[in-house]
Amino acid sequence: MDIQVIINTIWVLVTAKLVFFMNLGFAMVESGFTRTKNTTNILSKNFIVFAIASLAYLFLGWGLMFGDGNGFIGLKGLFLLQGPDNSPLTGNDYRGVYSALSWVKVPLYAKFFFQLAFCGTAATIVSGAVAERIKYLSFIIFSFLMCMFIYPVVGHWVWGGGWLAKIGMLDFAGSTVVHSVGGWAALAGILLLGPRFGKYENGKTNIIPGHSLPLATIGTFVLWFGWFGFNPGSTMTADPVAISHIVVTTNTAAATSIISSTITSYILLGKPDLGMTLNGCLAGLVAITAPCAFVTVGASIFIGIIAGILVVLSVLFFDKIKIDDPVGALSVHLINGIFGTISVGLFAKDKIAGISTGNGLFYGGGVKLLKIQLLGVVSVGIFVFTLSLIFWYFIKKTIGIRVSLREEIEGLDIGEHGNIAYPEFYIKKTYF
Amino acid sequence: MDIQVIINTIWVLVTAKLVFFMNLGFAMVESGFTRTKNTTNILSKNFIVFAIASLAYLFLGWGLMFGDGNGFIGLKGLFLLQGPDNSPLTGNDYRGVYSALSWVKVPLYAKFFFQLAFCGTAATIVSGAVAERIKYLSFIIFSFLMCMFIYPVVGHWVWGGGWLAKIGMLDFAGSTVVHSVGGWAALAGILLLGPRFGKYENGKTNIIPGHSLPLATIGTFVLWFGWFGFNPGSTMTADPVAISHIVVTTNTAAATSIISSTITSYILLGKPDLGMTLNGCLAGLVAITAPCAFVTVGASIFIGIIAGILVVLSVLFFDKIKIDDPVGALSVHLINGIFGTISVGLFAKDKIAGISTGNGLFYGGGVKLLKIQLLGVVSVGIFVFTLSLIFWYFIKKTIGIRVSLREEIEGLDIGEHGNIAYPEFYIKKTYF
Amino acid sequence: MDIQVIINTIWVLVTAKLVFFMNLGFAMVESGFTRTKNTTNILSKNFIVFAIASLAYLFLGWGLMFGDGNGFIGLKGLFLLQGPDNSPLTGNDYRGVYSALSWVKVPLYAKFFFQLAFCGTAATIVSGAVAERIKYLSFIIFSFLMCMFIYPVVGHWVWGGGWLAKIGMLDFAGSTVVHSVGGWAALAGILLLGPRFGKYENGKTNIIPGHSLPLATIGTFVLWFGWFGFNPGSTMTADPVAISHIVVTTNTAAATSIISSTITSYILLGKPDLGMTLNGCLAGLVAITAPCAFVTVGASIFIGIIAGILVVLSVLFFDKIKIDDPVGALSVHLINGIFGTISVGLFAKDKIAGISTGNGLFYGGGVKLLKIQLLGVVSVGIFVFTLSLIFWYFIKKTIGIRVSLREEIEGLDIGEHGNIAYPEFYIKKTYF
Amino acid sequence: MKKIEAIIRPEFLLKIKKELEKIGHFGLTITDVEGCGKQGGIIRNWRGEKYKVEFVEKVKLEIIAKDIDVEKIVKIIINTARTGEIGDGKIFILPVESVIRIRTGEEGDAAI
Amino acid sequence: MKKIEAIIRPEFLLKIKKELEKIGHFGLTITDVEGCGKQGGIIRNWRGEKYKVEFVEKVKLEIIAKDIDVEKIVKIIINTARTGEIGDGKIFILPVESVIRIRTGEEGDAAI
Amino acid sequence: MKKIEAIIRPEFLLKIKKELEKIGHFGLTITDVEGCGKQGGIIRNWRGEKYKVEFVEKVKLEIIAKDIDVEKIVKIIINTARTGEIGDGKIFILPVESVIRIRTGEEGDAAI
Ligand SMILES: Nc1ncnc2c1ncn2[C@@H]1O[C@H](COP(=O)(O)OP(=O)(O)O)[C@@H](O)[C@H]1O
Ligand SMILES: Nc1ncnc2c1ncn2[C@@H]1O[C@H](COP(=O)(O)OP(=O)(O)O)[C@@H](O)[C@H]1O
Ligand SMILES: Nc1ncnc2c1ncn2[C@@H]1O[C@H](COP(=O)(O)OP(=O)(O)O)[C@@H](O)[C@H]1O
Repeated sequence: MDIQVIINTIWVLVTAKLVFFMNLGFAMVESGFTRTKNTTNILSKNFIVFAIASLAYLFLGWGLMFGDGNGFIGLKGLFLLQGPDNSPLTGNDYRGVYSALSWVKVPLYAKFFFQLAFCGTAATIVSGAVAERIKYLSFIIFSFLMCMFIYPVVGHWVWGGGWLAKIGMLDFAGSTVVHSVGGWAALAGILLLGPRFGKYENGKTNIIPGHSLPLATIGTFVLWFGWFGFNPGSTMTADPVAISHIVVTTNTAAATSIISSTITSYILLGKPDLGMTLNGCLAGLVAITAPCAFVTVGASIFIGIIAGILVVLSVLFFDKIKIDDPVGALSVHLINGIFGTISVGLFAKDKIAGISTGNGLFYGGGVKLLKIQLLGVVSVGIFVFTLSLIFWYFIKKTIGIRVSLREEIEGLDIGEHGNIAYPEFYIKKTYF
Repeated sequence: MDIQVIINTIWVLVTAKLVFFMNLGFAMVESGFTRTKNTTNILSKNFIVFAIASLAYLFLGWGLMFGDGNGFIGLKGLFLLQGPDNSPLTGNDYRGVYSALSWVKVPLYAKFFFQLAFCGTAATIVSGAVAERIKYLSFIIFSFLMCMFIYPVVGHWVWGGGWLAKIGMLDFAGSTVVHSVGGWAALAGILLLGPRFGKYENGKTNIIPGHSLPLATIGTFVLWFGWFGFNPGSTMTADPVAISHIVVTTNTAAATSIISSTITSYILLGKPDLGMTLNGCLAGLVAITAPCAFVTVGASIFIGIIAGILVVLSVLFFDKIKIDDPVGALSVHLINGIFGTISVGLFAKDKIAGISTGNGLFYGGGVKLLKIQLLGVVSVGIFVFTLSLIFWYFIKKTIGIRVSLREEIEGLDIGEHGNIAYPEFYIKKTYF
Repeated sequence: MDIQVIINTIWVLVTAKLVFFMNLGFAMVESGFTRTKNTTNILSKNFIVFAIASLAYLFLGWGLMFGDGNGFIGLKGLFLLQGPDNSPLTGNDYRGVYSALSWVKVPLYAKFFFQLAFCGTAATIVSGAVAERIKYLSFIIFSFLMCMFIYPVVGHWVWGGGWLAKIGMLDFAGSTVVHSVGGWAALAGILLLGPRFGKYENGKTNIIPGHSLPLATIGTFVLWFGWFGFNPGSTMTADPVAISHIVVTTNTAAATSIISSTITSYILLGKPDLGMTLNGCLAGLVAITAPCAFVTVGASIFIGIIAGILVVLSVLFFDKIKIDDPVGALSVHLINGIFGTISVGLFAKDKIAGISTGNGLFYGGGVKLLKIQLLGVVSVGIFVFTLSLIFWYFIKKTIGIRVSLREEIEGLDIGEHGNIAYPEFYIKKTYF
Repeated sequence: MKKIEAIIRPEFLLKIKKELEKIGHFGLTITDVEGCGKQGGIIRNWRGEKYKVEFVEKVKLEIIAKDIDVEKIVKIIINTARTGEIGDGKIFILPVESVIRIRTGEEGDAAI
Repeated sequence: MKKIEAIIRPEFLLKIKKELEKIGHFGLTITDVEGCGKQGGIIRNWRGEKYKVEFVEKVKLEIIAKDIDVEKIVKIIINTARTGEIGDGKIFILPVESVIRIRTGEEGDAAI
Repeated sequence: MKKIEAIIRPEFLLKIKKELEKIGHFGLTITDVEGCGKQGGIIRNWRGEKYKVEFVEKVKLEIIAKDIDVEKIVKIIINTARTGEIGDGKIFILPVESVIRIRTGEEGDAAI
């Protein structure tokens, strides 16, 4: 068999496994940043969500996203990857209905598994934002709908040969497709759910600290590690120059964002705050996700710095407007997903890692690319936010989305699962 | 050097590393599912067991398993891989005494490390089942014997060119060779050890919850991740179509098993139980281990569903017959190892991922393959269970296998190690 | 593109990612081995240190280490990898200023990221040794200086074509370059910091146990896993025979060291001590790091055994001379880094994995190699220890290196970060 | 002086504290305890099976008060911590012989 | 009414509870405590060295009882919690002035 | 016999224990408690924002002592645990009616 196919397949599968592993990262960050009384519930959500994504994406999501169709959705080979497809053949030899990925020299199932891992990520982002008050079943249903419809449709627009791809929107590894989509869906959920009991009382904000910084740190390291699959893997081809470049831009943006978020929190609080350092790392990674293959290492330094500042201010802002996001998912994934996508329009340098993109604003390319990126951000935002609102609303009106107040006070672990996470430890009682 | 050798070696080593990493997964699942007072002990067992396996398998295990010999054991190149072997040469060029793996185009040490990682897995399965009452030293001795004799002999039968291989038994990545072997050895140990103090009292079963669901969740995610080495790595060749296929069947079975075990526990308890969701994931993975390369993705959906139901019922069943398995190892590894092996006989579809197997019962192949699989299950079961009983009995009669009652009540951490796992935390006292 | 370049790049990047992942391992070992009241601080240090390393090594470290220059430092292409370099071209085709790595067939950024991961490891070693009393900012500054100057200079000597490389010193993956360098820098820090409050009182040593053995075990497994990137990755070339060999020597030394440290602690304490088993594993890994590609698997057995004994005695020794190293970093990284480097001179067997080294003392090569290794150990020791002392002293005299006694008693988490790691758990008060 | 010991449901602690502050009483000490009484244990699940936890988590409030304040404080606790369902807890009043403030050495009512 | 405070070994708690139930007494409150006394501390290991933990884990049982029940309860505790080895613990009896059930407001013996 | 209850700063516990040993008193029981009083709560940070923890961690020392030892013990506690800053804690003295050693059944002063 073609040696390039073998090598690509190894690369795609190994990086997909790293992206899969990010599920552990999300589970730990989100449980570390919330309270013991809801730990079992959060672990349950973040564990089951990849199973849900696997089935939803297998049954229909993949087809909607990569099936040949119009500019808005895939229409062929919709169910269970059943469309004809003779991958790993490519180019003129390709015969099949998933032509948007026909350039990728790997077997169909390798493409599928890689893309599935990304779909799972988008869904798991929602979990943290709606934590500590959402019904388990309602979350499961929303995740299913999201992986089956919302994510694939946007994915089709940008990566599946849809209208945004056609006008030239660039989102290398998914600042928009994965992270902003997760963020918009989460925002819609938060708005319909309302804040946690006790969070905003008589105009005062009660801070609710998370229960375990070691878990949150494990999670963030695992995510950082996983991002070395997420970004360079998105080449879907073992192109040595591109993947080496992407690894370095990715890591550099994470590094500068860690520093800038730490300094920002230091200035605001008088002390460097680990929670913000961790969120800062993720912010930098989200921001560099779209531009990682299109910008220089020098530019990645600046993208990281801005991401780290943005995430701190954004956390404070959401609290000020009483949008209760227990883990900072909106600040990390939505705000920095948007910023990352826009930053392509600012920092893109043509062919920097071999891919022709045209130059961004700061490299003399004018505002052309920037405008396209902005159009992508806005249209994806409107679509995802609206559709998510509809789905959440539908769930709210049928089975409900929020647990009872009594259950919320006692903890969702008991109410939803009849279980507690640490049955042998003495836990301080919380009063809200 | 032959480019295929290079690529294969990378594939084999990378997947072997993932399998190695499963040791962390087992350590976390098993300590999460047991009590704080025994945490140091369980961590110690699960940590040292890979060192024990490394030495036992190096000294003799590998030779017994892959050395040329008769249908029952290897006889050549027994000790320390000292047999002549000119890997990575293969086929007619191969000169050496490990001809069962002479088709694998990688250097000898790569073959060894990959197989060692599997041997270590079989041994670590036992640790959880005998937890919270076994003497540390006795566990070490049994593990040594298991990795040196029990596992390699069965391995020889199925993967080393032995009699089961010859009659055509199919066990792609080890539902039987690894998981059932671990399960049978554990069952023998449990029977000689008896249940934990206080578990079954006056005809009543006292439930003993584990101390940390976050640890158990970390462990299960790590195992799931590791399984993406375990199953596709068992090709030992970077065959793009096969490995892509295996990754997807593996993940799909895990996903459906997660859902079916969660629904089953929901029906039984009125609430979805995270412990069962986690066990369900492992059950699906164990079940798909034998058939992963031989069945369609569609079939993997059903294999997973059945595995998830089986594991819940099996946990309840073992408790009913007073077989005390603290972590559910028998239900996961033994029962689903058996089911997975049998499922090959039911669901196999010839050449689905390139390997010629004949069809299983449901694909019109009749009961031929099914009978062979059953014969494999039964003969391995009898052999491993009997030999394990003998080894356990021998240890019991010499140094003893169970700690004193006082030590069990106080916790093995103090008794066996003079250590406690969480010295700064307040821990609720348990009364048995 | 040259297929070998593609394969090498995958190998180098995948192993570099594993080395990166070791940051999680260090964070967990070090926080598990220290007290809850300092957990946030240790996590913060071990998290931010890779960001610091990324920037320091990018700005100048890489250039000093691999830039063409004299025997002592690199002088060309110093800043931001800006030197001309046409990697992945090699040999006569190579044009550039980083000729020490011109034999490596991968793009420049792949070389950089791999080497960065090693630099980060050296820095993170210091964190544990100075834990529970150092100021956060002072640690950050020292780490920055270390990654920018100390590590790169030694790296230049041994791996960057400097004077030790020229006289034939062999340090395959960095027992000296990474581990001893970290160890010496840590020792200098400890001496200027002094022991933790309460550790040595009226001639008595108060033992201060770590707060979580599960975290320490997670960490050690992750490190062991990461070492399968660290050692075989240091080929920087996907050479099947070499990497397979290295994986097995690495694992075997870890295994025997685990056993020997466990037995030693058993003899000394009457019980096998998990903390020592974990440290033993790391000791074996550090010791085999220099010789992994130069010795037989048989020799790795002995190297591991010695490492395991050394680490136990060394921990006791440092406590006896009142050098307070909370996590045993000196015993693991410094002592076994030295031993590993020397063991090359003892056990090297020419061309065992394809690399020509000459034989060590035990293989009839006389003391020639041994002397060179000793010279390397001593000169690196003097250089790193002295320069580190100067840096630490400079920091001490300006912003100070130690927190106030009150802060130390209350915990650095509150004092340095205004945060605690486990806000919902009841924690036993410590009295020093 | 009396010692008032109240075993209450944890979720009412903060409310009681605020009510006490309103009448000018600030000093109190709390301990995490577990209790049993009329209220049976709690049923939980574990890997497919149900089990009962015999003891229910409560908070013990200890307040040293001047004799004349006791009644007021008791009333506040009763009013704030009552749900009317089994498990609301109890209040015990014990005699105290003397009280000393460590910081100043003050004794008696002045030290409360 | 009296308050019986018993410091016992944790492993006997459940047995005592069951014995008390047999004589019809259900109400009790437990606290995790640590103690020292004749029983020295415990020796533990840590990375190659031994150290002594000064305090031993115990459970404190608090039972408010009618005067006539005190003797019976004390007897049960002594009989159930005695091993004869150092560290079995102690029982203290304190006077109680009044008891109130929060749920109903009942006072005195009726509230126990 | 009296029961001495002292609420102190955790860091002084070991020192007090050693001082008590010097005068020959070995028995004591400690409990982790949280308190509030004159000392306000503690300010902490969490992901970019500050918040106040209402209760401060303290240790409760319980010592049953013979009447004649009470004064000595109180003095030791005061001298060892005083920093002079708000939050040093308090000592309460309660009457005890009887003490029993579980191991031997001894009662009264002999059981202390
Ligand atoms: N006799 C007693 N002695 C000590 N504590 C008691 C006693 N009776 C009740 N308690 C405490 O009060 C709590 C509530 O009592 P319970 O009988 O369950 O409900 P209620 O107070 O509503 O009748 C118990 O959990 C226990 O902690
Ligand atoms: N004078 C005392 N005041 C308070 N608690 C005490 C006193 N004496 C003993 N205790 C408690 O009783 C426990 C057991 O006492 P100890 O002297 O060790 O054994 P024994 O009761 O068998 O003589 C101690 O751990 C401590 O908690
Ligand atoms: N009236 C009281 N009842 C019970 N505990 C009290 C009372 N007053 C103070 N305390 C305890 O003593 C501790 C210290 O009291 P505080 O008023 O803060 O300082 P100080 O004792 O120096 O005046 C409190 O945290 C609380 O645990």
